[in-house]
Amino acid sequence: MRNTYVPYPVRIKKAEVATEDKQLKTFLLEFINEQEGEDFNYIPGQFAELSVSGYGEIPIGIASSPTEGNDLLFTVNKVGSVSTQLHNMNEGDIMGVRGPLGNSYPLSEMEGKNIVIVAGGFAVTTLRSTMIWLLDPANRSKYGDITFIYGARTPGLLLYEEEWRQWRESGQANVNITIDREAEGWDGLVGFVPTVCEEVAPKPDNAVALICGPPVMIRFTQPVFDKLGWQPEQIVMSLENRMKCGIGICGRCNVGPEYVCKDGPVFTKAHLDQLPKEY
Amino acid sequence: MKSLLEYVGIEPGRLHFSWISSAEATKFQETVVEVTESVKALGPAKHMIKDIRKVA
Amino acid sequence: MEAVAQKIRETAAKLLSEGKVDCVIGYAQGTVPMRDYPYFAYTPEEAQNLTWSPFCCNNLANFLIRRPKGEIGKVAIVAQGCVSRSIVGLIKENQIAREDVYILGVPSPGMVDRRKVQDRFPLKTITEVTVDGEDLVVKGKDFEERIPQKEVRRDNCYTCVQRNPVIVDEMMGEEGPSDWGGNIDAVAAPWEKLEPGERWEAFIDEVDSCIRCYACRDACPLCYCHVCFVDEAMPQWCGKTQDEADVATFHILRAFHCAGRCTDCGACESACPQGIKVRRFTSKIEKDIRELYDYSPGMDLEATPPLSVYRPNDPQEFIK
Amino acid sequence: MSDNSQYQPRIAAFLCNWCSYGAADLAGVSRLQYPPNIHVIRIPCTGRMSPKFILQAFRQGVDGVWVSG
Amino acid sequence: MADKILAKDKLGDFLGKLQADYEVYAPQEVEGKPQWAPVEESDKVLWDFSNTHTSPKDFFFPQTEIMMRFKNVQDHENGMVMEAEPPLANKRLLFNIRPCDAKAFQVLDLIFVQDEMTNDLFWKDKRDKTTLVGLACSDPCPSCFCTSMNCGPASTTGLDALVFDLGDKLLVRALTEKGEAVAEGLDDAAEADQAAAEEQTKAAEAQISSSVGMDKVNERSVMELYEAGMWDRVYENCLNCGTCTYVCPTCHCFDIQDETQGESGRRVRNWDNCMSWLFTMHGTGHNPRGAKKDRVRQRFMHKFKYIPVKRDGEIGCVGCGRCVLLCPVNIDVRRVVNDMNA
Repeated sequence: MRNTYVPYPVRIKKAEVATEDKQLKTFLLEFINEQEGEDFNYIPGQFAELSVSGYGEIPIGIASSPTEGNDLLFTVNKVGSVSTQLHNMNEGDIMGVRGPLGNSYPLSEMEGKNIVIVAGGFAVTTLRSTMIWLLDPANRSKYGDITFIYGARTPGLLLYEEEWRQWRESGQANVNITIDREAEGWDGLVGFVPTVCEEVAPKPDNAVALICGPPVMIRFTQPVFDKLGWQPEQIVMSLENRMKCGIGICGRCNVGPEYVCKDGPVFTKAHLDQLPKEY
Repeated sequence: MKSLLEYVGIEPGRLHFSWISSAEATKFQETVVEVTESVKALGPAKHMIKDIRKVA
Repeated sequence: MEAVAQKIRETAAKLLSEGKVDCVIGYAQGTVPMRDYPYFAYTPEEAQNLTWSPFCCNNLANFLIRRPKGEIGKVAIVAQGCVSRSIVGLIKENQIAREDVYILGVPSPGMVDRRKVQDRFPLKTITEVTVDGEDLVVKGKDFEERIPQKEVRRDNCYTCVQRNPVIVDEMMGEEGPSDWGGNIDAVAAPWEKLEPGERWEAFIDEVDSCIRCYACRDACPLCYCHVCFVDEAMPQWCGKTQDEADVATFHILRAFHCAGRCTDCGACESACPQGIKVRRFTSKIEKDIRELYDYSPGMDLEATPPLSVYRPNDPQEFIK
Repeated sequence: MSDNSQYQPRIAAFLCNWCSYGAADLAGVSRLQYPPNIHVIRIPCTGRMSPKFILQAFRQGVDGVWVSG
Repeated sequence: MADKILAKDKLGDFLGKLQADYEVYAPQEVEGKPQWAPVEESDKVLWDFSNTHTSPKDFFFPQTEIMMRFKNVQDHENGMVMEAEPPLANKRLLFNIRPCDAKAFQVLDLIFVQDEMTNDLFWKDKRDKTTLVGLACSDPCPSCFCTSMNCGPASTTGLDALVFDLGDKLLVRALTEKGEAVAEGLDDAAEADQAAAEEQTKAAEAQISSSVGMDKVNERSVMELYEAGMWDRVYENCLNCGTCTYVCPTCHCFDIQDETQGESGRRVRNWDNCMSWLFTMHGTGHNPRGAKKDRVRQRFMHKFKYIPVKRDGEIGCVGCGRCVLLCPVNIDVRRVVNDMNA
């Protein structure tokens, strides 16, 4: 039986700085043993532990979609010792990946419904995964209208620009990208995510909203959705807490009885209302 | 610090303090010799080393 | 003893009902023998739970600092000699303001080391211990015995040089003789007697049962750093494993951080679940401080701590 | 380390930028010979020195520590 | 399964035989305290003790456990080597383990081994290779409250065999196949001996003086308990040290750290505890359980509400009473649970 604490070896295929403040870097990882890549079955919303030998592991949401092949995409914020070391690594370097971990967005329950995706800052990662998955020809027809709302502080901090431009052009989704303040060369929306949500005003009928972003954004987006008549059951959020084991044992990421790493990270708003606010 | 380390059993000759002005190149050289000799006389350190090869 | 407890209750109730303080920190009787615990009384009724006994082994000064600012206004605190010295230390380190603390002074009777009592009845379960004058009455399932308190006091209480509080707002009993007559310098730093070659072994032998629970640190009124060096991750000074080097680093550095500040209250030793003699490290440092600088922490609000001031005649024999 | 005369200790030397580090520099310029066992760590001032540094050096396996202001 | 009998003076032979197949450990007097140690002489094995000073959980979940070793090797096809630590070499037998401690392992089994992903092989390997022979409690101490925690002085959960101390002889009750293997070759017990064992258990149960109520804790919702006013007082004198968690047989939180030396390194896990401020600290500086109150509440809620909710009513406490005795500030779990239940 496989020891789930031992990571799969992967090679950094591509590593590029993703934002102008150089805080975010996007890594494309390829499995060294092809079979392991085949067996790494994940669903958008799940995360993995990126393992840098000698430094430790960090839980990061998977930004790629299983529809894109076996390579995994991660966008990592430089915060602690592991992520700093990861930022120092180059293409061709070897590291480890452990996963896939956690639950996922309820993609099958969402079938037949309209979907609203709200993302703020670099929390967009697992939602990128979701968008790619939804827009895949094999899946697109199963879902209704797709609205994508994404905001960052400045244009230079927006991730995956090429992709959301393409989603917009393809007309398969209603794509709304916003920045906090006016900036030179930006002709798109300006304003905070909650304000844009108010303007776009997604209808709650037969719909599901996936919201992921910094706590401030969530705090102000919540009332907007309430006002538009959304029920807590329709709102799905993704949490993050400090994690170590990633498999529901080590005891630090729990929010009440639920372990964010195993029972989460995805919870409905209705569920979260029943839990302590320990996140 | 020196006193405490000696108290728990680190040999006195392993830790040295000195004052050398930037003009005292000779004193520097002499002190290096002295420190090195002192540590050499003690042999390799046995305590306080974190050896990860050991099975915990 | 009971008279002191009664006085504490009365004074606490008075202070609380007059609104002079918001809270009285004292001790209440514990649920297991020989373990009276820190208790916070907010109302005159709660003040009736306060007690005073030879089982009050925690240093209450600890609770003056480890709480978010503003959560609590003015407090009264029950303080014997060592606790008052810790309070002096905290005032000097600007952790608390003198006017925010109302000190209910008590002469220390010398606290009982419950491990010494337990050691008299190896593997037996003690169900009840009561104080009867100078004796303890120890009861278990099939035994009952009297032990003179003076045989089972904590080590630091034998050599206490300051049983009466240094600073006080109101005394809760007659001041007693100031010290127990033990000579701290004779027993401090026991390993100095060992050959240098034997010391490391003695040291490791002492700490090898350490479970790194940090009770010694957390029970100590000096260890108030927001991020302790053992918790620092970038860089990591002290590994988190049970390796000899990691455990040794913790104990050496913790002792070192208390240099010139430790009042020898013994809270660390009383807190340790494994019975490690933590004072073997701190007593060495404090002995050095006494010898080098002729200074004992917490005795005087005006004195300058030796390690925070430079004097041209500071000892420097260790520097070449 | 079979032969003790062959034994070369490793010594971490914490040198003050303004004093001993300068002296080391001068020693080099003056072509003074000294043993190569010391590994110099320049610190901005001996006031930066911390007992943590000494313990960390020992933990990482040095045989001696030398602090010089 | 039939009860067997073993004369106490034959214990040496009995344990000697077992030592051929197992590493045998039992509580013995170490530094004046009952503690676990390898059995060298059978007459050192303790019979009259309340419980070991610390819990035997480190047999399965050592305080420091190496998980894997790694080495960066350029010529290896993977560019580096990552190797999990090898499994246990020998079978082990814990003799005279108290039923409460054994019950704790059964609770931990539910957490360490859940499904394909949550499958802690380090834990499982040690569990599989260890046989637990329990010693029924004949003289519970005043801090025990096992009978309130789905456990008891002669509880058999988690054990492979249970021994009753009947003075000059021992009644050995095999409970599993592993236990049968241990009891093999012993004579059958007489009915009178069985009756004596029953008698002893009843007497022990009656002797347990503390009980705590769980009925209202079970009824109340997570949020109702979480928001209860009692937490405002429980945490006051807590030092936030880790004593209670490290002596607890069911506390199982850990931390994972990498350590390196040159090119090679190891990944180790160490016990960690929810009392630590660092435990839940995010990289961003946000801390979901930043206040002492949150952390103290977490420990009790986890044991008495979160685990029961998730694990079909199993309680994350076995009532061994160690934390009651060792807490430096006497935060008595019995009092806390009774407050939760009030």
